[in-house]
Amino acid sequence: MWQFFHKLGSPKWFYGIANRFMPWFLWGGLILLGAGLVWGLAFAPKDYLQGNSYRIIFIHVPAAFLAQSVYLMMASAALVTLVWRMKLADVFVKAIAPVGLILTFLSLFTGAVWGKPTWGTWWVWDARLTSMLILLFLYGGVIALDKAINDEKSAARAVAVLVLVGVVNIPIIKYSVDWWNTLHQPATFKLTEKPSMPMEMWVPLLLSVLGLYLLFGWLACIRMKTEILTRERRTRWVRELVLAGRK
Amino acid sequence: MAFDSLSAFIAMEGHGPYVWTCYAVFVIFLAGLMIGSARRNRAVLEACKRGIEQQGSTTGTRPKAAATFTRVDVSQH
Amino acid sequence: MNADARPGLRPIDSAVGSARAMASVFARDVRVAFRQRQDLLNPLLFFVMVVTLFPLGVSPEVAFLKQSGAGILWVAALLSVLLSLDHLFRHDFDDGTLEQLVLQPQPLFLLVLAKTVAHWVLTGLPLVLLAPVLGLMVHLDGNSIAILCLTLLIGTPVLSLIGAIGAALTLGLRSAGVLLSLLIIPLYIPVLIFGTGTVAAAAEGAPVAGYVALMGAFLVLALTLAPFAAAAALRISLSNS
Amino acid sequence: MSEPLLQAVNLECERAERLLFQNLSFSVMPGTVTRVEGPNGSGKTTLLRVLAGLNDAWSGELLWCGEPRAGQREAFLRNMLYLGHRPGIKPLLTPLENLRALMAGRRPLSDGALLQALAGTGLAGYEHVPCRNLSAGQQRRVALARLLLADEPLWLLDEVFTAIDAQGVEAIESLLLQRAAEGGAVLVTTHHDLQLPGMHRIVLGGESGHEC
Repeated sequence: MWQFFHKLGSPKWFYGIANRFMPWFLWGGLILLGAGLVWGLAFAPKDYLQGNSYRIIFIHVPAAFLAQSVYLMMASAALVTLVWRMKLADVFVKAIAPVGLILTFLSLFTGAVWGKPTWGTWWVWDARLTSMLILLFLYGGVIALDKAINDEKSAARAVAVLVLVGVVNIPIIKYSVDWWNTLHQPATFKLTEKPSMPMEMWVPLLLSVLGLYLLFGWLACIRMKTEILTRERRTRWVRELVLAGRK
Repeated sequence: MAFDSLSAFIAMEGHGPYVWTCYAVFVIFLAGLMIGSARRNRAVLEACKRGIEQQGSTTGTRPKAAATFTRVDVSQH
Repeated sequence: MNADARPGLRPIDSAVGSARAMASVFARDVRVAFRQRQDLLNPLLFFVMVVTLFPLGVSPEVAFLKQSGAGILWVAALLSVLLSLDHLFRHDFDDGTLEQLVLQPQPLFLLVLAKTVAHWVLTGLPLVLLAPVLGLMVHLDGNSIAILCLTLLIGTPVLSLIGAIGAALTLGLRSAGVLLSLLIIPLYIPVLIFGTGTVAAAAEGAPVAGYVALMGAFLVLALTLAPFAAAAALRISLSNS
Repeated sequence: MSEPLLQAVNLECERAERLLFQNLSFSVMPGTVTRVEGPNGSGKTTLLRVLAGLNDAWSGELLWCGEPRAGQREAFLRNMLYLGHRPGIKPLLTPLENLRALMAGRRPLSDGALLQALAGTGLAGYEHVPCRNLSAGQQRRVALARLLLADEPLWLLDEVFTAIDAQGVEAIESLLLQRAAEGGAVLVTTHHDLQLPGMHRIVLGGESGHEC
């Protein structure tokens, strides 16, 4: 098993694997996400309480769900970077941090717009949205630190430490924001308290979550390939690859 | 189909604008991110190719440019 | 070379016009800033974070936020400008570019004005553009947000200009960051008071023309006097470095 | 005998309670190369910064073309080129952009001239590489490229040979001689033992500065 683990660490090996999986990720993701959204938008029944505005859930929940799991993925990669010093793990963190930031922003934006028809104001200091906002700051901090350090190796370890510190804080932030929320606001309708959803509501939701995950897989692969190419451009295998004219 | 006509589908009983702006922003950002990443990947590939071809042509290190430190006659520029 | 030197070159009297020199200083600062785009985003992220602290720290109730939203945004904008002032002169001081700037024949205060305007365009202006979004987050209504952005648009250049004096004075000193804040925050207080006061007056429907005119006066005063003080401060800092 | 470009009368400068030089008088004639000599810490750099106008903690008189310098700031600065210890270039910009920014305040030049100057200092092929990726010697050469373009009669060059290889030093020496032949005045400080024919000297660090 150990030999496999280290083989995983070699960028060249990963480059080959990524090339094989990317078409599946791309097309699988597009099909699933497309199906989920179309079903959710056009065919799913109207919500008895919120009317049609609830259809935003089919992009809000996948984005929010993925944004948090991307941070957790970054945290595990950060652990690998610090403990086993594996370059590929840092390539992963550096490649998907901006994706996580954009997903968090999307979930915030859709959550805010969804709040308008529901509560009449664009922004509500609701527990979930506030924790998402703090997650956005965490992503912003990771990217700012990564861009600020020129030397690759020290940047890798510094970012890894910051991500780990961030991930330890996520539950703490979540708990304190929830407590702060109950302190100030009577239990209003919690945005993502999934009311018991009938089957034709959560199936499209499941499809779009899966679709978005696959698209994320594709994004991670292509961004990691770019990062590997910039780091390894002087190695022999990159030279052969480029001269052979392969993607 | 949960709506009886296309226009009802667009309007979504008044919630249309909110729903459609959300979906529009979502698609724009996601597509932008995917196309941007793909384009940057191709750009880096091109840069690698250029770098290798350039390195290939000037065999060995770059010829040491002789620093003549002669003054530039600005009038003819 | 014979003993007595050859006839000297005729001293040159034609120098590049101040406007062209100012334009080149402005263009260079903007170009350098865009080579490191992340530094442009950091003050904005700081601005959003500081605004988020108040609802968390005090209370998210709409009543409180509506009443103190303008003040929150103004304090946050002020702190963001203060944060970004540090590298107005420091990078140029470290790599020797500042010496060459001081030795340019054009009047130094005009070149310092160009640098400060570049700094404002790169930090102050984005804050003004981001303010409406944050205005929504603190439940300000449309009219207050418009007035708030107007006061920020007039106020942030004043913050940059006064801040330039502080940045020039604390150049090359040990704890420049803290010292800069201690020097400059008292000078920011009038701008803050009138900035938030204008929005409060607008909220009660009172005419704001007087307040805005006064802030315009601050801006003109800062535009005329601050570059002189900053230029003098630069000379002092350079001469004892 | 033509008129001295820059004349110092009884210059005195104190730095951190230490008297660097006292009643130092000299005059810089056009068409001469003058070397400021003295052990470390004898105030060579400070003297150059005083002459350039960067340091105003001095007493005595400084005359530019016979007139007190204080009254002719713009004329003096337009006719003086100062290269200090720090190269004065932005690491994020490329040599071409740096040179264009440095010359923008003094004389409008076409990119062709700038590129030729950069090539002249041995930066051919590096014109568009951000200076951050260049070596210290190459960054220094970007600053030295100004010497190939400068039309200022008075040059104040502080440690002009640092980080320059032997072949470069030789080329710069001939450049300084050529500049003096054209009638320009060059004031240099360097640790490299500069021996140019007919070179004037200002020796610091003795009991009092004198010109020999």
